[in-house]
Amino acid sequence: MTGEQIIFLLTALFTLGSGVMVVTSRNLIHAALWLVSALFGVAVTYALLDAAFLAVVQVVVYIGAIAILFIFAVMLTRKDMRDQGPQMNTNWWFGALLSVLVFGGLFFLLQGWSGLSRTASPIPPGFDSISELGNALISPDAYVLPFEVASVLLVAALIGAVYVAFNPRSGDTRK
Amino acid sequence: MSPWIYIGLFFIVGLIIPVGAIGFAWFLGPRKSNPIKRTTYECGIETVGDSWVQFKAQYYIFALVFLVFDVETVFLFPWAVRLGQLGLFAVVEGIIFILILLAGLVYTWRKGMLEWA
Amino acid sequence: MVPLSWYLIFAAALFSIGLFGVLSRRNAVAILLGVELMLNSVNINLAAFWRYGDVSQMAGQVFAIIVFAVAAAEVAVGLALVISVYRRRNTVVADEINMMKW
Amino acid sequence: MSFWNDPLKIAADWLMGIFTGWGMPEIAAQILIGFLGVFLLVALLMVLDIFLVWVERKVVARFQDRLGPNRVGPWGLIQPFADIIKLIIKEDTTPGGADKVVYNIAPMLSMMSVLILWAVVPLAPKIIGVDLNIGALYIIAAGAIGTLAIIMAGWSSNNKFALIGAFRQVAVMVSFEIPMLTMLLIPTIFAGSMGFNAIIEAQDIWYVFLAPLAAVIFLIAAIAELGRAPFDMAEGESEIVAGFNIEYSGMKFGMFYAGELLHAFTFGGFMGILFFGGYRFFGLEQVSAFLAVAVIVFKAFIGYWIIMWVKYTLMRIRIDHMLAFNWKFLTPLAFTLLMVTALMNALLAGTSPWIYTSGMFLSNVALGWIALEVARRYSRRERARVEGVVTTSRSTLVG
Repeated sequence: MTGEQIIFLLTALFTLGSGVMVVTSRNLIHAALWLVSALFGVAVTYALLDAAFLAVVQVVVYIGAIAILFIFAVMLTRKDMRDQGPQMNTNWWFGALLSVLVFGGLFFLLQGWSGLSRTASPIPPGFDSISELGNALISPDAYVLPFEVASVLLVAALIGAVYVAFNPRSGDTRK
Repeated sequence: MSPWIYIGLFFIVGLIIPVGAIGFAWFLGPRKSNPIKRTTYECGIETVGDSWVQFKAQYYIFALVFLVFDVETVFLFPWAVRLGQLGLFAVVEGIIFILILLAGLVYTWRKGMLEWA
Repeated sequence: MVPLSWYLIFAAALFSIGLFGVLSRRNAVAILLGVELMLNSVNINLAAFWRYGDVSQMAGQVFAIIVFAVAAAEVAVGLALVISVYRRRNTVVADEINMMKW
Repeated sequence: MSFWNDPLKIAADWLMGIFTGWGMPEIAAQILIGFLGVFLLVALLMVLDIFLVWVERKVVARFQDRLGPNRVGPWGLIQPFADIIKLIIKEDTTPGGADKVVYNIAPMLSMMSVLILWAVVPLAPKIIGVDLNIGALYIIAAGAIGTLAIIMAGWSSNNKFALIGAFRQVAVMVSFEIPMLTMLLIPTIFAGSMGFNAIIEAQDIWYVFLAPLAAVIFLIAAIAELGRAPFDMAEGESEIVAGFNIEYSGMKFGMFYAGELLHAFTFGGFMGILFFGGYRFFGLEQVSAFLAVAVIVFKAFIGYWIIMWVKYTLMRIRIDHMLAFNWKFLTPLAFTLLMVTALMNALLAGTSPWIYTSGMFLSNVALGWIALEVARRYSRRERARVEGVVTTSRSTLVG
């Protein structure tokens, strides 16, 4: 077993353990903090995959913005923050069963695929994935349309979120 | 060797040093706790009610606007790296991208969401 | 060298955990936390296929970045909906949010 | 290659010889050497941090026409060590009802978020932890961990002041992160790379001459990111006392405090790297790596001094003004500057360096002037409107 494999296994265990804590923590702030550690584990996974840009963006976007937004949202809906009642709904066992089935099904499907034991070829020297990414994002015969559409999507989300959460009819104190 | 190993080492050492300092202080410092010491500090006044108070929704709005801008600005980094080689077309694309983004800001502004009160 | 299967199985496990969270949590914010886990597992797959395929084809990374944008939009709108419902109905429990039912 | 040009490699080779001589496998020896190097750098940073406490106290004293620490040791130099002894032997109290685990992790994360920044700081042409091609984003990523530490500290303390302070601080930090990210894009455009070494190597002309406005916006955003005056919303003696770290005592408080000082110094260094040529100073860096390190530390100190100067000169700003300033002025200005820079970069490509530099400089100055003029017009109109409202309301009262 090589060092990289050991690091991968540790990261995977850490991430999956944090993931389990996310879905089982009673306290929602704890769940959000466990989500942060799970996402950090995913960032390490990207680093293992030599996707430097993705790893850093994962930390910037998920930990720096999305997790903060989650914590703010929990604070704003604070009534349930220390909810002592059950955090699972009545048919949680069905959800658990379905998750296990999904995992089993994916595992079974993967077993039958020939490309599974493929190993990565080393990154060619002089290959700069960020320049390549820049090229791909702005050259017209590649992904310039998704790039612009992502901008539209995010602005639409901003407008929608601002409107939904705080439109004047919702009894907000603002005029 | 992968540069990420050094980053990992920085994370590990960056944790070891504060843990060591705090642990050392914990080891040397006195530990005589009593209920008065463990009260919440509010300038000597007794705490009233729960400390997890309801917050102004405005904090959430700013976090929301930040989230959108953060993701979009991060998208611009690969664009900026290649800008020197790609000429005017890429610049125009980036400007369109930024203008769409600024339209969202203007909307939020006009709706009065950026006001504090 | 880590074989591709490890990444895929890891991502599948993370996806299942997220799915469990989405299906079983009562709190709407917690459901969104589960959705985040699922989106991340998808991203791991995309990055892994980029790395184990032809590295000069950037499709995997580009799609992963688009997924980041989608995740951000989903969180923004989803949490806004939760907050809006909380203000009107004073609850964040998904079972009790049933205005559309009848 | 002599010792004076690349001391790290010489030292690493020497250690490598020793370790492999002991029968250690090569990869383990490499990791051990990396660990030792990182540990040495971080230990030096902590010593520097202790020294920064003294610098800060001396400088603020001079700004306020006092002497500052002058009793313990010559010029009070031993004072910070006395402070540390005090911090160490203080009792470490935890408020009742605090979330103990989160409460204890927060100060460590806060310190770590500052220390990991140094992984990408190039101290000399060859002395850099990691020359990643994503250095600029790495700063923001580390800052994200710092933001998280603050919110953890505020939430876990079970204290209203702490939570309010944390919320304010986080709102300010995340808001000003946008202009900061945008200004990181401008050196990236010039250098065609996000790696700090590449950015420094490309600075034959300091970027402050190409983009003076960008440097100013970056400085403002950095000060806000640091949470120092005039943007120190987290603290307020008359309202929320110490803000998010109010319940912390002893060494845990010390971690927040030391982290803040080192953070300020580090951002002084980033100012130097991004806009003032980093370790380059008229070819001095070619003479010896040690001179290069001296140059960058000197530039970092200048940046740190400017940050202190701002802190002790200006008064605090209210949080609504601060956020309005960011979202209504700084962010649009930063994005406009980014668009103008990208456009000018494309239009002036291929011209001589002199035309390129003066074109960039002039466009920056013009944009800055226009922005100030717009802000001035707007505030005049606003003042007239407010005064008008006052007059009309008075007249209605009279009427």
